[in-house]
Amino acid sequence: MHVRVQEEPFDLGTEVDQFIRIQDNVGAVVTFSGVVRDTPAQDLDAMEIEHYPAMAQAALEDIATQALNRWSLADVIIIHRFGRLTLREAIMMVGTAAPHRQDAFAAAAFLMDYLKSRAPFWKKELRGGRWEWVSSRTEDAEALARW
Amino acid sequence: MHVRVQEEPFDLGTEVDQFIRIQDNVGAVVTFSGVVRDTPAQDLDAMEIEHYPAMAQAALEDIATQALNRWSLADVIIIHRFGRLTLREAIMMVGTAAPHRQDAFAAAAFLMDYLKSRAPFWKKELRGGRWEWVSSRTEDAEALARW
Amino acid sequence: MQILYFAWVRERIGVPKDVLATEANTVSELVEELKGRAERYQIAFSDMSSIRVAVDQELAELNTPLAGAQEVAFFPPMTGG
Amino acid sequence: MQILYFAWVRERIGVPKDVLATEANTVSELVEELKGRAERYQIAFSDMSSIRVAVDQELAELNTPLAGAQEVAFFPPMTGG
Repeated sequence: MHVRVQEEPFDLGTEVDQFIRIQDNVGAVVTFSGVVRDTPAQDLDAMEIEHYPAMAQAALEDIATQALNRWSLADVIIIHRFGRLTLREAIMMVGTAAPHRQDAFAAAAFLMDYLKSRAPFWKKELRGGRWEWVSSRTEDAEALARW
Repeated sequence: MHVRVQEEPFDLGTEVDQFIRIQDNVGAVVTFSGVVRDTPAQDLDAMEIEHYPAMAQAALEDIATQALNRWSLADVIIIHRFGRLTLREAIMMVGTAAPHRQDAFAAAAFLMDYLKSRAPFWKKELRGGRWEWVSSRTEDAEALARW
Repeated sequence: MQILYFAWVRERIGVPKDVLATEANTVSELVEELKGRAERYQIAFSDMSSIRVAVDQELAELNTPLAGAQEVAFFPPMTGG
Repeated sequence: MQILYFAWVRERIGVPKDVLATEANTVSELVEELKGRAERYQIAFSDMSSIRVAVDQELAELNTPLAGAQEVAFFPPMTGG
């Protein structure tokens, strides 16, 4: 299990590559990456992610452990950034490695649903010179119900 | 849409990186990679993938088009190898880029289910000096029913 | 006890944390106590359905007991990922 | 018409392809015709539930008509991905 909460940008390709390289005997690897995208009005200048430092790492490790207990997985990686991000930068990634694809897919979707509603990070967007907190989506909270 | 059927190995990290880089405005990228894994008896020496050259590219493009029509996706990539592969090498990958994660996840799982049962590739394993065709799994054919 | 605030809860209250001695038995009682401190707390906690809470870095509920707790954090619904 | 064979179907029949003029109206009729050619065809096509077919590079069924078809391929269930 690899969990990192960091301010520095990370290179998705490098992380995916390394994650696969350290696996011993898996048939399937699924990765998800969340990327800063523009607003419909195309006025996004920056994103700032606030986090709860004392809780964030432990919360992500707990979510990863739940996934490892629930599916037949060889490994899990979660990287989540905080601080200032610009358009197209990777916000976070999760990766799951498993003998079979169904486990890898289900665990990655589970990790994302949990991360969205249970990991202590808050996004703020700078749009046309004004900072605004991103609202949580009702569907994200509801997505947990399926697990 | 990017579809490649090739004999040469490909570097998963590089492909994932490039796929993300060419996207304009997506929030979510999901990738799946299938990797050659050992048999339970740990006697796998090599894998050989036979394909139907005149059909393979078109079949993958058709599956990618179905995914693009069905979900709100910005882009799809499919790479599938044929020929001789060794342990831990990437057999194939799919990638989906979308504004929202649910579309990216569902489309990637759909692509894999279709690829497994509808793309003209056949795997053969060299185990302890003997070549054996990999049997299709009933669950793979059944997996199509959910779409 | 340390009380931490994040995101717009922190902005409305105006400070990232308070340190206080409290006899509140539950998160709910603590919220009531905080609301008595100043109007900005009342505003921040006016709609508790939009507030989430963690006790000692674990997600908790309004009726979670505070016995032995060192740190309580209040924040909006999370928007990570 | 070109008839292609892949994977163990190719191995059992012993050649990767046949070129023949046929009056078969459907895939099924073509299979019966092929089975008449030699025992190895009979063996390869003995259990049609484990055979898949494509007509002009599109997945097809046993009752798919062959009118105008240029290429028919027979192979086991696919194991890509």
